[in-house]
Amino acid sequence: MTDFLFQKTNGLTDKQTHYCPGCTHGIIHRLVAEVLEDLNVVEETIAIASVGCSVLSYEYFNTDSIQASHGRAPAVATGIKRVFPNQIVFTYQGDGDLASIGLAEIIAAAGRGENITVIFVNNAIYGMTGGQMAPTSLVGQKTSTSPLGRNPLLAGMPLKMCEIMSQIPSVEYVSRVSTHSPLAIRQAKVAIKKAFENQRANRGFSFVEILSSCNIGWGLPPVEALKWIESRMISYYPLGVYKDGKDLE
Amino acid sequence: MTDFLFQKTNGLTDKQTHYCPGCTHGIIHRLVAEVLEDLNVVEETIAIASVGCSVLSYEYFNTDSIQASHGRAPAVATGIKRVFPNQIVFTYQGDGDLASIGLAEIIAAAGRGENITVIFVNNAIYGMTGGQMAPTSLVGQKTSTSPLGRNPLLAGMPLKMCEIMSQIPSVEYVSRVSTHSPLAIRQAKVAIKKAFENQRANRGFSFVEILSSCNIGWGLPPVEALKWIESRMISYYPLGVYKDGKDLE
Amino acid sequence: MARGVLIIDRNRCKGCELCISVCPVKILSLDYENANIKGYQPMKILSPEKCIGCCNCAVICPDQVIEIMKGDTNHG
Amino acid sequence: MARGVLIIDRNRCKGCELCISVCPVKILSLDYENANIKGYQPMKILSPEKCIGCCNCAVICPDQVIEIMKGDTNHG
Amino acid sequence: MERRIVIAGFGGQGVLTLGQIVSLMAMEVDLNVTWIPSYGAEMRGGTANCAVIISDKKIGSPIVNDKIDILIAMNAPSLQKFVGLVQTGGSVIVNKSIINSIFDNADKFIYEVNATDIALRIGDIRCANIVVLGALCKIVNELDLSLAKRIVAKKFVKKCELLKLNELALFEGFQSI
Amino acid sequence: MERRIVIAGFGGQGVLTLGQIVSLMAMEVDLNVTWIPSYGAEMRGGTANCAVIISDKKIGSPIVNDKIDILIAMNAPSLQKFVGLVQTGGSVIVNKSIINSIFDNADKFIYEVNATDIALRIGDIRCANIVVLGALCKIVNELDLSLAKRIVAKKFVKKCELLKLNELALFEGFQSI
Amino acid sequence: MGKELMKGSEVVGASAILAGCNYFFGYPITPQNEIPEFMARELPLNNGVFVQAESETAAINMVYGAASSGRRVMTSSSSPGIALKQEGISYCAGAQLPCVIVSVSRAGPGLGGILTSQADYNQATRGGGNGDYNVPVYAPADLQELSELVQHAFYVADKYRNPVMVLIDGTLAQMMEPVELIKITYPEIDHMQWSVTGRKDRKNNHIISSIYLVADELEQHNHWLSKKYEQIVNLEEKAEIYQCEDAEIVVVAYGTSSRIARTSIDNLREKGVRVGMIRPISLWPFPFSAFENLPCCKYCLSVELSMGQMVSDVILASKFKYPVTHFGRVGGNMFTNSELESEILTRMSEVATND
Amino acid sequence: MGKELMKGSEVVGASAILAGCNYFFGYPITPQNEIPEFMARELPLNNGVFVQAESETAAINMVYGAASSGRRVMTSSSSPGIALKQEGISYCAGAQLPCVIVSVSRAGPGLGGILTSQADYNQATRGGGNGDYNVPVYAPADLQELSELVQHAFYVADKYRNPVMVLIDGTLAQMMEPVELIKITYPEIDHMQWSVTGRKDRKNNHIISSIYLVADELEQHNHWLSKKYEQIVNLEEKAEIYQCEDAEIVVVAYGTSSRIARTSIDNLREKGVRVGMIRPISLWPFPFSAFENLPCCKYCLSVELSMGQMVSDVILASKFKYPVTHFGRVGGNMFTNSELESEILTRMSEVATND
Ligand SMILES: Cc1ncc(C[n+]2csc(CCOP(=O)(O)OP(=O)(O)O)c2C)c(N)n1
Ligand SMILES: Cc1ncc(C[n+]2csc(CCOP(=O)(O)OP(=O)(O)O)c2C)c(N)n1
Ligand code: SF4
Ligand code: SF4
Ligand code: SF4
Ligand code: SF4
Ligand code: SF4
Ligand code: SF4
Ligand SMILES: [Mg+2]
Ligand SMILES: [Mg+2]
Repeated sequence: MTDFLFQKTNGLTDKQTHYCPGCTHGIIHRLVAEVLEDLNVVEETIAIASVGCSVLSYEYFNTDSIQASHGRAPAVATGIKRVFPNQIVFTYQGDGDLASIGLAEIIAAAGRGENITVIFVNNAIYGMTGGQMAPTSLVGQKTSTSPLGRNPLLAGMPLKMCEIMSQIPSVEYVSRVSTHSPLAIRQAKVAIKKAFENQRANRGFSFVEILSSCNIGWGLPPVEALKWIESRMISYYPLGVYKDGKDLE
Repeated sequence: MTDFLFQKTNGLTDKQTHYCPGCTHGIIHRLVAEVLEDLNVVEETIAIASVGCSVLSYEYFNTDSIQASHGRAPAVATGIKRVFPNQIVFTYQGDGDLASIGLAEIIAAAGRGENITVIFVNNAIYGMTGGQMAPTSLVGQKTSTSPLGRNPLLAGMPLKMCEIMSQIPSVEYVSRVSTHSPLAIRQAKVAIKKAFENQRANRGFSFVEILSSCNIGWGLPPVEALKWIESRMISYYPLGVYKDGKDLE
Repeated sequence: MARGVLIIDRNRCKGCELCISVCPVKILSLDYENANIKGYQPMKILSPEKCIGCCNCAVICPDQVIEIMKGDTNHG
Repeated sequence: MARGVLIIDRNRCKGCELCISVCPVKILSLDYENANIKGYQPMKILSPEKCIGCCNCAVICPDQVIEIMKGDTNHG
Repeated sequence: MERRIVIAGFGGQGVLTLGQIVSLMAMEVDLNVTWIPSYGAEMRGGTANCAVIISDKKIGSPIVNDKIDILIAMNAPSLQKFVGLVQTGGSVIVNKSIINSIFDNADKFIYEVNATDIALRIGDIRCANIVVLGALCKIVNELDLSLAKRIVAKKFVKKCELLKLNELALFEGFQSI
Repeated sequence: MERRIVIAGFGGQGVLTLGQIVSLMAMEVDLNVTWIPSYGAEMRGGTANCAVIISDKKIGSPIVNDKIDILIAMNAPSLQKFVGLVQTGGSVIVNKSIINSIFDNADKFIYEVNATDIALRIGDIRCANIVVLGALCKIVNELDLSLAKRIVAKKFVKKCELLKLNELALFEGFQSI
Repeated sequence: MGKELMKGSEVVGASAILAGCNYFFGYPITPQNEIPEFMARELPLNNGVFVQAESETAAINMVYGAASSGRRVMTSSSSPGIALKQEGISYCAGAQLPCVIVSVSRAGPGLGGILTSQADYNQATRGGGNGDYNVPVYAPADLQELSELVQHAFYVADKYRNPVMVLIDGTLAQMMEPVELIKITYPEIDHMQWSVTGRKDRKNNHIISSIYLVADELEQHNHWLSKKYEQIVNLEEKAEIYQCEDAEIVVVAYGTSSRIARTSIDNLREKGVRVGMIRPISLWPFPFSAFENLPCCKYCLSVELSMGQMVSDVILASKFKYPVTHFGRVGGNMFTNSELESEILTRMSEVATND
Repeated sequence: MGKELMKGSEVVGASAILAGCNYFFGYPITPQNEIPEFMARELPLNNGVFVQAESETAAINMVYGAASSGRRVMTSSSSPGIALKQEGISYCAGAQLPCVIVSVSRAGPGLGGILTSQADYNQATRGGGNGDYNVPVYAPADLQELSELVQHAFYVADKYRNPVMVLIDGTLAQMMEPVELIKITYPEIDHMQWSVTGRKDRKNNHIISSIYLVADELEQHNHWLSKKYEQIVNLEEKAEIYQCEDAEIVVVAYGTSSRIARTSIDNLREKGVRVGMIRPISLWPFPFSAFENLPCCKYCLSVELSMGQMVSDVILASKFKYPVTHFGRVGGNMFTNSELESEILTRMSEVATND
């Protein structure tokens, strides 16, 4: 009998992704799918795809899915979760989606303490629309709408979502992880697992921010892009658990 | 020559307000107006009125004004401030306006570090529409949409805006004050003044949360309502300066 | 004796009693006899001479009803 | 000798080189000679026997190209 | 037959409730009825009013902005505001206790009821609206005092003390004109 | 006179730029011209293509989804995708270096250019598009080699080394068919 | 159950619950606050869910999420709030999600006023979201009909897998009338084939989406939607025709203004004036067929509490066979019967002169 | 300046700057990303301001704020993004703020696809915001005209103190054509009487607002707005009439589809077919007067990249004097000249048979 050291997860369909070569969206998809499989909830999960490069993620997650309008995934998740409180519902959102147009929805859903899991893919750019500045783009980062680099005097300093989310009383769990190395990826999986376990245990709103690369948007080769996460992003977006347990009154 | 110990401010028009008897919106109007007068900027100020009981505040502030759509005052303020960077621009927003429908706009404007002043009137309810639950309504608080009292299992725990705002790197100043007593009101004025001084000195986004009463919405006589602020609100919404000075990278 | 002299814009008053509740010397009351133009029973001052000029009443009044002049402290 | 045996789904590979960059024993490379069905130069393994089965490559691959079986450690 | 009734007063005087009771009474005798509050006023704690239309035909607009048949004015501003819209031959019930305005009453029937005083005397100022209801029963054929009693009883079924007061109020109101 | 040109290839092959150069050339000789990229493809780093129409009349749709006069296929998938839309008597310039597919060419003029090879030989693989431009000048009356030189020079004015390479590429392309 | 004296807003809520709607997502706005308030009170008693959304935008997207389950879901709002829902409604239509949106219109544009208005006819019937889609719109004129149409709206939404709107105005929402709440029985519609529930032991994943990146697929989808809309046009027109057989002048009015109009028609009929009314009950599909048999019609008056929006549908319906003009009051004002009657008489005399 | 080869999106930006627009607020969405990108690059060079808003909703409200200054302000977006702006546009109209909104439509409904489409005709011309308001909508067919109409839009916005929309589709935004950027001179319009600047030494405060709580005041405001709209209808209709003198079949098409149509008409004319075209340049006001002189018209074909939206305006314009039908492709597909020509010939033969 042969044993696998690493095996494809049945949390994903067999469909090949449309992502650019080396895009870490693919890694994050797999991590989420593996967690769903590990927790044995693939068949009770409803994924909420958002608008961004991951708009078609409903073709990859081997679950029932709803494709939400730009920024509103947490509201859509609220809708279906309130109908099926025992199913596992998660949103998968980019930084433009969650930290720009969808700020109200993410904070309000967290405020209500919806028992959902949010996978927040922070790649510091609008990938899908061709590399515009995101709220999370770093100071000095050149994008198609900050051609001279993000100027904090005009566009402010990048938003730190974990720091914000952890200030919301009804939030259960907030963690920031990364995808820049195998070790970071393994740690990311631990956080994602925790976030889904919380939901299964009815502990409430869990939020995992995952630093991710957009080599195309950043204009870097894939391997260089991972280095950019490590050298540039992590210092501004420190990894770690920001919150574990609701604030009680 | 007679001296005044207390004199009406020319920062307000002479128009009588439409507020319910004892509504502290009136006090906050006066404080803002006094500060504008003290700083001698009444004639260079543009007030942004929001949608809430204070929707007509443009009739009371003795300044040019723009009435903004519900929740979008920070975006409107951004628009006019970017045209007139040397004028004083402030928004005057309720908790429904700012902490519910307008969450994205307030956080994004703070994220950009707009050089504006935000007066956030937290009365833990939707006053104008007749007393519905606000994101800031206290746990157990009875409102017309939480007839049995706010249930944190369904509606989450109240949002704490100062705590959230102070996590935004480009924010300069965050303070929470109250209107429940003459002392508190005097302290509130200090915070408001600081918030406008910051703007005048180009220091950036300043945010003052003011605990305010809605005796009608709360179903209490005005004097009791002030006591309710003191006894119930302040313990959940501690007063004080939450941030003074931007986070530098 | 009065350190403060209140000027009351009676018709602006909405009778909310906030001023009354914060006057340290308890010299304010509603005028239960006469409604003002808006139909409210407005605030009135009972013992003007006892005013200590603390301005609490004016500071808390939401409706710009009260202005306060310095009393004739020379005679105090 | 190999602790891990890679099963490579060649036609899924997009040639991003992430796996190559994280293999501690540097046994992975792109196949510069043959493009796969998608037109990418896919990853290939140079010295399968040197694989230590660390799974780094599979863990970082964004495209589910790699599965890894336990090598025949008995013979190791 | 169509009766266009406007009931107006201060916020706390129970004018909306009075309108609803009248509407319920009309329903009991199988008449069509509409009730609508004025919800336009921004001023809180100001005046409140509602319009009730009772008819044996289908009712068109529930809003009464002209041709009032019966005006119930619980305070002076309300009287002022609406009395001009009362049609010739119409009736005005005036809460005499707190209204002493003078108005042109040449072509109308005026009924003065010391509603607030009576209510106070009975023991609860909040009964003033029911006092007026008593009076109304006297001048409107379709609205019968015993019916009023029944409806009021239903409406206040949970508040026993109030119920007895209200019965008294009804009776006193009926007697008062 | 109307020429409907489709230029297609991989993302990095400069097909959009080539289309723009052709458009600029047409402008110089006072022809009407439109250029449009296909922006529908979601797949990044996949194929890219643009359509250029040159005409002495007002140009209708800038989109060329049928009746291609000239197809420039820089890689195999592009050839496959578009060759069926080339009209009878139309021309196909094929980047022979990397295309060896077989296709139905009965009613078309086929020009094979080893564009990538030539570019590599000249010294920069990115010149392959300019090699093809040279060839294009040979088969299109309105597009003159010297004009091409001028426009390419303008377009790459800031990148001197590239400029010289490009001149060479143009020439070699022109000679290649 | 017998008749009860109910407020329009409460009729909306109670009828929705009667129709099996257990999920409501809304946001306060006058003059429809009593709908979410009713739901906040009543739904929990029925094991239902009320969520006060953070905005109208969020509310319609919660509806989108909840409707993906195939259950009956509702939201309500008023003019500017409906404007904020337009993207979400377009999404619901694109993803073919049944749901009911109650629009209580107030006076506009912008913040406008909170009084009654019918100036959101275009907003309701022409969308405002993007793309080719339609939303059936029902406009009751009294509270009994409101109760029926709310239930009907759920049925139509389910039948066609499409959002359906019930359009009333501040007057209908705020007024009380005797209403008998009667549960209407409709054919059962099974949504198991498409609804998102978690895969369970199904083989295929169910996916709710409105994105079609390949033009041919989107075109096919558009044609499929259009076919549904055609079917709705053919089957779902609703109108009341009142006294039109011999009418020389036909008033077209819906909702609150049709109430006033009916009285005026009765009044004028008593005087021998040959006037009638077409009362559109479905605004989309507009009841064009109701105009097919107006043998004596010489003039058509589109009566709306707007500056004239429905009037263009009435002109289309008239096929230019007789003149059509608009009459109305706006800003929260309502025309009186005498205003309307004098307008009708003026138009009547014009027609007579032209004869 | 001479002609330059420019992309539609860049023409939008460059022409706005030429018109004195120094303030742009936008949010990314395909296929109009190149507009904000151009503005982000170019405006700072002109001391102008580019702000990437957090959403389309925020962008239109920034426009509302900036336009309160009386300066020229613009935003742009595409289909679902325009839907999100509807409330804000209604506010701008209500508060009488001049501003320009560029709508680059893509295929819908919902998220739909990113390819070209004209299915946002209703969205543009019927609002979708609340209340009685109108927005002039200009639909250029080539990039030179785009440059002119963008400038014209600012003028019309200023002249009437109203938002104005320029509606193009993905094709026009993405294509390149030779364009000569020519600054058009218009009469100067002074906004000092109402604009918000800080009071300074003025006596009265300037206030921008769309709220009117008293019905009579709002009614008066509505009438004032309507008067403006009437004036616009009377003065601002724009259309090109092409080969219609003797045309038996008239094609009505705007924007991209009119380009295709023109070619087909030329092709058919060569074959002797009497076909012409009305090309609406202003979609609202719809150029009804262009239809007044079609002496030979027996058939009208509304050609759109939608399932049929403009067609109802064309029917209104036809006054039912000849049949009107719709022809189009959707989902991002465009009809070819041969598809259109065969449609025209089919209709032509129908007409002939009926004769
Ligand atoms: C209402 C609306 N606005 C804008 C868009 C265009 N749009 C599509 S994806 C996207 C942003 C994607 O960025 P992000 O969320 O960071 O995801 P990424 O592609 O980087 O993974 C935008 C603005 C849209 N589809 N809908
Ligand atoms: C888009 C939109 N949604 C809803 C409303 C209705 N509305 C008016 S004021 C208000 C909330 C007011 O609450 P808050 O902001 O707390 O102010 P307060 O009245 O308590 O001072 C709402 C929801 C509106 N006018 N516009
Ligand atoms: S554009 Fe960026 S985020 Fe999108 S698929 Fe490519 S690399 Fe990934
Ligand atoms: S409702 Fe509340 S907030 Fe509004 S004016 Fe009255 S007391 Fe103040
Ligand atoms: S100033 Fe002080 S002492 Fe005088 S009346 Fe006011 S509160 Fe009382
Ligand atoms: S606080 Fe002002 S409004 Fe209230 S009672 Fe006193 S004087 Fe009157
Ligand atoms: S498992 Fe480890 S050693 Fe083996 S190929 Fe992969 S990365 Fe290299
Ligand atoms: S990481 Fe995966 S996709 Fe990338 S080269 Fe390696 S095997 Fe191929
Ligand atoms: Mg991103
Ligand atoms: Mg509030």
